[in-house]
Amino acid sequence: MIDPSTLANVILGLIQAVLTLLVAPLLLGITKRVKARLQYRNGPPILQPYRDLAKWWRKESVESDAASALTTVAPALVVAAVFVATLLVPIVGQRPPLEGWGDLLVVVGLMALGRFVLAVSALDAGSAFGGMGSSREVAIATFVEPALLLALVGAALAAGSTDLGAIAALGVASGIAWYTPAVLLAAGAFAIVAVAETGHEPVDNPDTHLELTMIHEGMLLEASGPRLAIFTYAAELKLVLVAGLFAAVFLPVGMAQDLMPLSVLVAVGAALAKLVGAAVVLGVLDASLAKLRILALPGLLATASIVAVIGLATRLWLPA
Amino acid sequence: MTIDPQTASEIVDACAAVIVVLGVGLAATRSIGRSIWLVAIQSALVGVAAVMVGLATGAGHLLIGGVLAIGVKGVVVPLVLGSILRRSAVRRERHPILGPRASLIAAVAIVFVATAAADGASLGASVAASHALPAAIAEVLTGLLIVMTRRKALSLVVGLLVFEDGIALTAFSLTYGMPLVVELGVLFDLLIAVVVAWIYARRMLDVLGSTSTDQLRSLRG
Amino acid sequence: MSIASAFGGAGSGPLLVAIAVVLALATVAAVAPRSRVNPASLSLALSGLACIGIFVLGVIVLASGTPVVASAGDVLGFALIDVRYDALAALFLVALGVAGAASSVYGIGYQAHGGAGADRSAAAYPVFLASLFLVFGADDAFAFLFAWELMALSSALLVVGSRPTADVARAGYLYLALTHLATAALIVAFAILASAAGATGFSSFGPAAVGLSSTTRDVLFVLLLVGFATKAGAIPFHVWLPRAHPVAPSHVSALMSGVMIKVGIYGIVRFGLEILGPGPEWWGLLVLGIGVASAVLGVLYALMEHDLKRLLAFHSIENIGIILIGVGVAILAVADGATAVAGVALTAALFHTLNHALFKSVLFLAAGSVQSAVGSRDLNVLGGLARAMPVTAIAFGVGAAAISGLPPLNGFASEWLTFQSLIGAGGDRALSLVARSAVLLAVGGLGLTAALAVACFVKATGMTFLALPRSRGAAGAHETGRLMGAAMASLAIACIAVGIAAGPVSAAIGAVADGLVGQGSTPATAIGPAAVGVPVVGIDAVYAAGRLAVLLGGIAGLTWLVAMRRRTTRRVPTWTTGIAPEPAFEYTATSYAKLIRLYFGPILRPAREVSVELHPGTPFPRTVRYRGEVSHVLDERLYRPLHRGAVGAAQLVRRLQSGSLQLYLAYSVAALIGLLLVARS
Amino acid sequence: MIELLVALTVGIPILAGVGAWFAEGRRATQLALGGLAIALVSGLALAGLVFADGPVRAFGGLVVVDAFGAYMLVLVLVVAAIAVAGSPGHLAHKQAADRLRRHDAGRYYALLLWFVAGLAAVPLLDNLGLVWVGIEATTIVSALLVGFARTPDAIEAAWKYLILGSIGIGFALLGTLLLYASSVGVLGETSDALDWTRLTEIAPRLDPGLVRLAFVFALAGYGTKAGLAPFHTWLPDAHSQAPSPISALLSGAGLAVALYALARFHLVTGAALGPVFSSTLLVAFGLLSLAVALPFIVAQGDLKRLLAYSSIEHLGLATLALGFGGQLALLGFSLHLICHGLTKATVFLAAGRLVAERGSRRIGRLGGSLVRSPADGRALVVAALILAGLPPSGIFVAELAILFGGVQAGWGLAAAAAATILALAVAGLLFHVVRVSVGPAGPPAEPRSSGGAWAVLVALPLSVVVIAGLWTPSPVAAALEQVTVILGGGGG
Repeated sequence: MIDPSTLANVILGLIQAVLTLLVAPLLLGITKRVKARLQYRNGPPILQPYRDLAKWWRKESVESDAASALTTVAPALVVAAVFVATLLVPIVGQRPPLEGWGDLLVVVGLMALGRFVLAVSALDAGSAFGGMGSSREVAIATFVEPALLLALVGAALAAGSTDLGAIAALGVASGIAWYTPAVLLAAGAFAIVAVAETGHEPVDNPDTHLELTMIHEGMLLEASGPRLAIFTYAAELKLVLVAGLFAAVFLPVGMAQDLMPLSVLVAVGAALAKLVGAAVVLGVLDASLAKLRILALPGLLATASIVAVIGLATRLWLPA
Repeated sequence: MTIDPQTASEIVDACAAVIVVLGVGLAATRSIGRSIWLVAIQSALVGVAAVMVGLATGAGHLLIGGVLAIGVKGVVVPLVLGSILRRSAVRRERHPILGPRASLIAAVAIVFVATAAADGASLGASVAASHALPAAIAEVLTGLLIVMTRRKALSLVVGLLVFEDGIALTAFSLTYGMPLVVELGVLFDLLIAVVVAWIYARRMLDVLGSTSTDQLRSLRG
Repeated sequence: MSIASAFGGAGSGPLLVAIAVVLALATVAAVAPRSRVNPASLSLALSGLACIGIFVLGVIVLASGTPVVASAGDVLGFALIDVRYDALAALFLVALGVAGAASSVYGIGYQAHGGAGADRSAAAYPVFLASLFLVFGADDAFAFLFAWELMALSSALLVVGSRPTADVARAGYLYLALTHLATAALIVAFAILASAAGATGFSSFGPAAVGLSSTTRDVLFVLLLVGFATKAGAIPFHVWLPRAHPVAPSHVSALMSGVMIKVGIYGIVRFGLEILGPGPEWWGLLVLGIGVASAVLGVLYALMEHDLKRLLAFHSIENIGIILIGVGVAILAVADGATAVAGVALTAALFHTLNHALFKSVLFLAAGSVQSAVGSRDLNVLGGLARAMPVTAIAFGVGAAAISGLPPLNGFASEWLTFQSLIGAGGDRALSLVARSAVLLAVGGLGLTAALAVACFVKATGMTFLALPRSRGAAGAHETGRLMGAAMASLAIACIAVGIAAGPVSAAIGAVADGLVGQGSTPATAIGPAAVGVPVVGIDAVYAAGRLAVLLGGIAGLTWLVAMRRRTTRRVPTWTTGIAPEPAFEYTATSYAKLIRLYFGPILRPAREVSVELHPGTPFPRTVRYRGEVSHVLDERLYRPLHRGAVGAAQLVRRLQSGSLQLYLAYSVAALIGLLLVARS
Repeated sequence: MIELLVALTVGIPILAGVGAWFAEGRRATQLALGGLAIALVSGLALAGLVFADGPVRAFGGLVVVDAFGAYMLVLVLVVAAIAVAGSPGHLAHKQAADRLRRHDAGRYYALLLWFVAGLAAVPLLDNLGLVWVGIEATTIVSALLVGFARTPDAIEAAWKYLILGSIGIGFALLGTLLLYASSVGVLGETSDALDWTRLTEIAPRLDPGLVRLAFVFALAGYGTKAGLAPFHTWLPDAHSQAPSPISALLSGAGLAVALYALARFHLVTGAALGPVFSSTLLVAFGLLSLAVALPFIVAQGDLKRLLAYSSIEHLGLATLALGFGGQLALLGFSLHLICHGLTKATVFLAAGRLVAERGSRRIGRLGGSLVRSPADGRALVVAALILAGLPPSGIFVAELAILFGGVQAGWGLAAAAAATILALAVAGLLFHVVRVSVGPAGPPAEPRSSGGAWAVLVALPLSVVVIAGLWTPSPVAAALEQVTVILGGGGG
């Protein structure tokens, strides 16, 4: 007989896993739909991403004859890294499905793993676009990662723990008091880098295949069939991850602690609401913002780091 | 004959006085030949002083040392130097680094400095500090002055000799001379030194064509 | 003292003797006349054997917890060999053993493959190993300096080799000269400690150091830091490193980068932390600053390199920086009595030291294979080697992932601990606000470093092993020798294994670290399923490397099976807008780093010149030449002017020897007058 | 017995020299080698006796040899052996280049032997006046040797050496006089009033003022001979222009002997005034020499001058050690002086051969020597690494001992400065050595037979120095102990 809290955690974890896996393409659809509407277009149906994935999945796989075995395994590695990362973030339940397997630093590390594999495999075919996308991805990441860490560390200090479950729990417990200046500034910083991390305007344009502008799509240019499907799915899953991470740390509301049907329902609803909200916001951004020149990005992203640092400073230097 | 120490030191003082005058002359003159004979006389006087003191105190080693000094420094050395002088074309210190008047003034100044220094010198009561000490110091300094301000090899040797005379005189003024072995050794070394100088002066004439030390500036850094 | 009498009590005495004998034999073998068996190979094989012995010794000491003591050799009453291998030393012995064994095995194949070091200069290799072995255990100032200088000399000889080109000779010279300057600082520091202690034994230094005035202690700390940071290649004392490491034979580069520069870390921990004990906060802040600067600048300069081994050399600077961050936090925390944090920080530092020894060795060895297969280290003429040299490629890939700090490999584990220590210190009220702010800023710096490292190794891996070969040499390359492959593979596996076993490993290291910082018996740091927590101000996160690795592998494998098995895969030329693909279309190492070069322009101050040559009478270019280079601030703003100034001053002083006899006399007389005045007064 | 040994050690070289003067070619060589062999054996025997059963007196107190003297004797004779053994090769090359007159070989050996005799005599004498005579004699003889080549440069060097040396040595004579005066004040005009044995006994009763002056003059005088800055100006010229074996002897033994005389004055002064006065001056001038030598080493274009300045540096270090005092530093001093002698003598021989083969002493034109003339190139590199104080070598241990001892004796700052200067000097020295050994190759070398004899001649001293850095046999250790005891003022 295993103790109920563990059981609850396992079940909530399963629910979260299924939910995230199912909902990921939907978010992309929503984003695109919102963007289209704001541009007075009809836009694709919300479920289009599912159809795309299915279509690609059925196609044969076409690889470059210059490519090595890496090309074949890369997609699997990327999606695995991202998915495992989501399992370390409490989205439905208040404790992460894989509680005790890793903290926010591990989440960041897994994101880096995914980025590494993707960027390397983009060089495999020897296409100029792959190199371009890859180099841009890693260059931008050099500004994203510090900001991300600083923002999360701000929250971690507030909670006295880097464990996302603990952070979320403290957030829930302290209610409105959670939103100290430090945490608010950290949230701001995180929001900025989240856009970059998920590849939306003003950093990247998910719809373009114009070599001058594309970043993420550039890396996928040589991918086709099931590999393209997996890469795209990984990208969609990453949006869930980032949104979930943001929600867990800076918007910890409505998460379930037990298996009471009501609380589970509330939790699922809340989770969905947060994710969809994120998708909508991104859509709005896509529609309303122009893409920044790639040389102007450091300005934006460095701002995030600075905001985060100010957050830390307020935590240290302001009388608590 | 015997002379009491009092007189002995008077004799030494007398010689010292003459030696100082000669030193000033040496500093002033530009003729190398003259300077050679001046230094010869000077050296001889040091020897004479030694002999006198030797007679006075009955210290045999002073007699021997003095006689040898007269022989070596007063006779042999001048002859050796003279032989080079005869070979070399230039027999005057043409462009000394310090002109004759200037060196004259310097020499005189040296005498006063020496006197002052000797008075100030804390040589302790142990020594019967005679008046020869200022003269000795003056000669040492004059020797250095000559070596530092002349260009001709011979003049440098002359300066060296004056320097040596100064030291010898110091020996008398502090302690009536040094143990005989040392005296002899010093004399012997001095003699060889002059001979070697003679050898090199000849080589300079053979290889470089003159004894002017101005060509001797190729080794630098 | 005779060798026989040296091992009273110590159980591992025979092992020590065996190691010494084998190394001696290896040295002799190298200079032995060429017989049926190649002397260099024999020497290397023996060296490898000795390294295994060293590894075993280290493990024994760690397991038993009782130090191994020995001493031999006697000059004027000073023991030249006077070693005491305690737990701290044992950690470094383990690193030395693994890296040394692999490098030796690799070396056999390497020099058989026509690589360098196939001549008498190979005799320096066992000596180098021996000096490393001695320096980690030295328990006496003389013995330490003896081993230390021997290490410098032998490694310099290995760098220079027997038939050096002018550049190689210059690199070796610069290395030897700088490390010798650093030694001067150490000599003075040791002398001060020795005169305070009245003995040259390190055991007596600790008590003596306590009694010294705070000013003296500060001076000592700075002297020691300068001395050891130079050996470690930390910025701003790094100039020799990127020059010396690339030109050495690769198995030597591996040892230098993997182990030798760690002697600097060892020294800072041993003397700055253990012997000097708690000091003012600024000691720690200084080390922390050096660490951050080395980490960020090191990786930035590495990104700008397209010489594979130079790139790796700059990464050594980066990793030394990461290690120093840990050490700095430890010193800082000890200064404020926060021993728990200090324990974590020091564990992180020592753990990363071990990890770096592993992955930097494998990277250098792989680079060596690439060089001997292609005949060049220039990323811009490599490429497409993955299919020709799979073992090398995979080994390099693992090393790259590890050094980029990616889970679940060993690099991530130690960087994770470093982050934990930073956050812990940042939240610890025992530290001053300034210290906490600095520590938290360091989080950003470390994050930046990690991201840049990812960028750099994506570049290095991709440019070397992927896409189309960029030169005939790269096209004709093929895998190099079994031995070399085995050496690389074993190191790569070690990287994975240590990464997965991060829990127990870090627990073991943690015990040592806690002993050094005076933290209680309970290991302050244990990561992995076993322990429920890192008691750093309540950060109870747990990183279950093993389970994560399994899960990752499982999901990835599953996806791969489902997606790729029994699929028809069509292989076609890469789509290059319709024309036949050429290597010329690919991104080069230079172009790949361009965006970062521009982003970090203020630091790198890149200079580029493009010269276009037109076909006569037409607007069409015949050739376009591009030259781009970044300027190394410290080299140009600090060292070059310093060197110029020094030589210029020397030239001026030489004028004093003007050749004028009269002037010379004037010097003498002036000096004499001065003396007389002294005597009179 | 003692008388005989002394007579052999000093007399045989003189006689052999006389013989060589009139001999020619091979006979002269044989005379030189034979004479020196005898001197070496008897000298070592004498030293052995002294180390075994304490100081010895001979010739009615004219000769007194204590451990320090014996140590110096050994140093002189061993270095002399290297120099003489290296001479035939040198002369042979001159012969080949036909720059040798009929009697030159004989004259060369004669002067060389007399030079050796003078150097060997100095540490045996009790009377400081005679010590002075001996050193002055060596000055004059070596002056003839320095100018042996008869080139303009050689003549210039010799001339400067002669003049500056005589003036300097004159100062030393004044110093001796003043000391004599002070002791006469105590003992009266006795013949032993200048014996350092007596002087150390009666030191406390000497007139301090006179002793101070005496030491100052001795420092200037013997400092000139020992190449202490700023009295060193003759040294680089003489050591670089002299025939290489002579350079070896001058650098290896000549300087050391002058330092010996200075050390005797230092001991008397210390006994009279307490250690502070003379020690401070020695430390000051040792440091000054180090500091002055540095820039000339860093920016040097001439190989032999480079080595000469390195000698100044090392003698400065030795003087520093003498000034530091204290068991450890003095132990370092005694080890350092002889190791430096051996190494410097060898490296001068190697450099001489290199210069002869490549026809230039310019470092810029000697490049690639490791390839062009491997034997000498290798010897140069190894010796340079030893001189740089890298282990394993006696110099490494000695330098550590000196620096540690300095700090221990309370000279922390001086030791720190010395350590820094030494390291910088190493950087300079190695820079030039790298250029010579593997730098851009200069004009091709005339291949020259480097026979087994040459290999031994180089390998033997260097390996001795290397071993000295790994292990000191107990008798050697004991001998050095005795030397340090004497230098520590523990007994004369």
